[in-house]
Amino acid sequence: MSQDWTPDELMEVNAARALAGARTCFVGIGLPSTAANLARRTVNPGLTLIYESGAIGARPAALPLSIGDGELADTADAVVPVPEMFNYWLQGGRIDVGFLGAAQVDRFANVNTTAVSRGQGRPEIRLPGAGGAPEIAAGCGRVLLVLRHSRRGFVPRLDFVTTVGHGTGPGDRAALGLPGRGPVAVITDLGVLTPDPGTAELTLAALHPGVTVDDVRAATGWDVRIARHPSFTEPPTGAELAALRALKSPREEAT
Amino acid sequence: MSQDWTPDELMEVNAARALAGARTCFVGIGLPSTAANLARRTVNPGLTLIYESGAIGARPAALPLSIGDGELADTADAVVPVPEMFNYWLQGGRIDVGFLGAAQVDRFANVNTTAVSRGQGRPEIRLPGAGGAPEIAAGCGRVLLVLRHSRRGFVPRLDFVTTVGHGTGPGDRAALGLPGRGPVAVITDLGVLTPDPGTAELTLAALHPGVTVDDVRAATGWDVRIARHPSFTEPPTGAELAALRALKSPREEAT
Amino acid sequence: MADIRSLHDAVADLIHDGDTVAMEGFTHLIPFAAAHELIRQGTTDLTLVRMTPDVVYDQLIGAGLAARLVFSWGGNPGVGSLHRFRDAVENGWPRPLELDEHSHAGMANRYVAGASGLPFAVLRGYLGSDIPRRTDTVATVVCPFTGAELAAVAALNPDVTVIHAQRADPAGNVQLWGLTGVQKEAVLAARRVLVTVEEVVPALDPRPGALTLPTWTVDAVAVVPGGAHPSYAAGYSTRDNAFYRAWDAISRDREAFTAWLDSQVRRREGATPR
Amino acid sequence: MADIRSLHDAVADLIHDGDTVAMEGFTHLIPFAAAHELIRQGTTDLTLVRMTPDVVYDQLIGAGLAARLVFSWGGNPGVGSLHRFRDAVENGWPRPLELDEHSHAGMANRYVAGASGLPFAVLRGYLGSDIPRRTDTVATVVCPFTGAELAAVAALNPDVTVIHAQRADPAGNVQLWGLTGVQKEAVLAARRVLVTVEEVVPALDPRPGALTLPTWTVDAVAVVPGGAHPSYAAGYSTRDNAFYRAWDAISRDREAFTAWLDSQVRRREGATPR
Repeated sequence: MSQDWTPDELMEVNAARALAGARTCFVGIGLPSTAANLARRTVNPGLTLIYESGAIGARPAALPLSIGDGELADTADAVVPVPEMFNYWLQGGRIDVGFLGAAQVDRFANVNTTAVSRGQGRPEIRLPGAGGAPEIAAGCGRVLLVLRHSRRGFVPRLDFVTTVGHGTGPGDRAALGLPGRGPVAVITDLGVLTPDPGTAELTLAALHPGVTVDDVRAATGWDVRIARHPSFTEPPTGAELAALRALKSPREEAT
Repeated sequence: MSQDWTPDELMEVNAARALAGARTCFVGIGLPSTAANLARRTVNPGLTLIYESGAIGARPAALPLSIGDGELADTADAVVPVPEMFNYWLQGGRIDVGFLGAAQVDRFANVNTTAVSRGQGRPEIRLPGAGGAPEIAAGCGRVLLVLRHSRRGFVPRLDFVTTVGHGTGPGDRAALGLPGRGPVAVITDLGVLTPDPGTAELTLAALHPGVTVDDVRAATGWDVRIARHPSFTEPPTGAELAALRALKSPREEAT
Repeated sequence: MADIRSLHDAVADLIHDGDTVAMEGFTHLIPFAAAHELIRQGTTDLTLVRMTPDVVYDQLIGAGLAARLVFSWGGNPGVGSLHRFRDAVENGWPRPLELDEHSHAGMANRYVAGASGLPFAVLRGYLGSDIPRRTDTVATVVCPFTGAELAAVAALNPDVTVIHAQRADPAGNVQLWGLTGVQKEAVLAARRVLVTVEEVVPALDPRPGALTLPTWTVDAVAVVPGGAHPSYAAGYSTRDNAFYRAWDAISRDREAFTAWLDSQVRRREGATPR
Repeated sequence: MADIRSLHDAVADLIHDGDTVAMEGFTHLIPFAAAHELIRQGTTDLTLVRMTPDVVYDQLIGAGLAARLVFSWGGNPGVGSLHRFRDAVENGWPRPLELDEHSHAGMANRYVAGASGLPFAVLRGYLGSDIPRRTDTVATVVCPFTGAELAAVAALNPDVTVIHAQRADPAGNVQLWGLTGVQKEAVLAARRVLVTVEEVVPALDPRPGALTLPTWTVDAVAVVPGGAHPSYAAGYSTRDNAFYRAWDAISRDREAFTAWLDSQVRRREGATPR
């Protein structure tokens, strides 16, 4: 069988699959938006997409470039002001899944999207900042993270904790008063990591087809834990790939 | 000249006149609503009426019975949720005049609309309660009170302070952190009382035509202060009376 | 997700003895039909929550279903007293009524806190008023930036919120417009939600001033045309001000009230006493 | 009451050196034309406030007008970095940029507090994050009812808020629809308000999803068709995503940026340098 998919497509398809069974998803822009829109076309047609710009139940025909593209409002069940979105809908505890990207994660799935150190005496590399992430990760029932696997992204220590995943281990979320369960999976272009139920440390649970444990070790900035018997994710189906490519094509044409 | 008006009409016409020059008025139901709607037809056609039900800029053709009659929303510039009304519009300090009724006032224009004592061992007489009044009186630039003059209404001591006027005298509003100027006039069917600039105590400033100082004394439950030279209010004009009666007639027909 | 159900079954399943129930609607869209169903089912010992108890709670209080009332203005708007409310408070008839009394601004912010998943809300309110002396749900907080002292009110999270709306779609999404009061907050603050609607339509086309409650915020929708009467549903009916005026005489007298309750609510067709 | 004025005069009268300026619009309705007028007038030493600085503030920062930025997410949505923002923060070019950095929930609630006449707002936010270590506008408060510790954020009250809206009537009442973001709060929190609109129409007929800002909440309205480009105005234009993508190359290089600024903003017709 020839593998006619890219590593990014493996990541996107598996990210979409992680939304099976969810009712509502708070969608970050970029990879999370791709995954959530793919899920609506494959594993979860009834999924309600919620964008922080105020659109509840958006049904975009093409992938939006920004979280405020007009189509999100035009196709939504309801459009609400941004303060209401954060206070009544997110903080009110009505969203099942928060789907976030990340510049850097650590072994406890904490996230940095603020700034990266270049070392003593040199200015930080500036990242965009928090956006909605700290409260999305706090308030949603559970959190999915999606990012490409690299030592730049999977770091032993974050220069800045923008968004708390599992803090320094089990019990930290409860101690901080974070209501949701926090990150339940980190989906990358190499595989899927999940927090160990006992230690909350990210553990390689599944590899994408063709990926090895050594590939994951090489791309992770700490001595990553590996499940005793990591599984392999199912290869993308033809239907998944077709849906993903159709979803992306109008936007690429518009470029 | 035959006086073809009632005491209530004197009160209503003078209450309307007190709104000359105001831009925005937060309107209580009953007498304040009558006065504010009459003002729009006489001294202040551009007056913006704001009802706590959420209607901003309502232009009812007839007097509404309740502050939530459909016509208020249908004719408004904007309709907002009730929490927004109280938080952004009233507490935000955007309303010039708060126009309130009262069951009981004391000499410092504090208001009771909650409960009246029947004496030791007997249950209180229950009044409707606060409604919007405490925050209307706190947050509007200034406050007008309108009520019929009687010893039941003008009492030496309130059984319950629902809404602060001038507390126990000058400086109390500032000490409590109340941003607006508080009551600037109490308009009754006998005349108009205004707080003394030095003591904040209500002082009879003007009598309606045909009313005497003794009438006011007899209807006030404390030894009411009288201005050195109380003026007389101008008799209602024919236009004022016609507008007032037209305003009231459709509602009375509907009864 | 909201099921579209009969009013009887929805009330029976969602509202139980001892519940804290908010039936909201600021003059407009008051869920009278659902209240009458509560009376027929005899659901009792309720804590009733509403900014303006209005005639709807006068009826529930007079019917003896309420143990406690959380409110901010208890009158018959433009008419006068709520006589059943007064009789319960002043004379304990048909049973004593405990009060938790607030201002409108306080009640609105209590719902906001409840909808927001916060334990309290902050406002410039109650300053100098005697209201805080009679309730344990008002306190003060100090601003950590300016040192200013402000009022804090405890969040309201009803067991059940009931509202009336203009319409729903077959999936149970709900749409309402006109004066929408504090309904969104009362719905989002509640553990369970029942909405009566004028009608179910195939699709909720956008309307000026309309707000939509997604079906996943609602437990049951019951189709009850005219279910807000004598309140009203903008676009469907107008406020029956004559009834509000007539209520003064009906409610002033215990016997007249009881006769009205028996003939107009309890013995109405569809009533199924438990 | 809002006067309908030229953009030049409205900006000159309402926005001054050193002001705290919020130009809001969450992707939609971003007031680019007003920002360009600020660049032409050279109004400087500004504290710029915006949840998402976006390309509009990248331009103002690159033009050297900003001393300080209050924000929560500084990227080019779906494209990448804001290079002028990064160059200012990382290299101090063309001048250093002080930051007051928050989360979206925090910024939204800071505007809410400002609009509500409160000194602070309460939220479940910033828990465990390093963000509070770099700002003095986050603190904690304790719930007086439950003892729970919550985040407090200081109110935002800009000297001037600028928004773009679809339309106004001749009296200066403003109407906007679609994603309305945090605009109402930003307007009501500000001391002065400037609104650019696509057009003035004789009357603002009701529209689904529209909100109205009464003329007495606005100081000046300027008619600037297309004034949100490359952002958009629902019903009038669509987002120019190609420009957002092209901005990456324009802004990556100081010279390319300066050339763009000179040719596309500073030397545009109607420019009146002071």
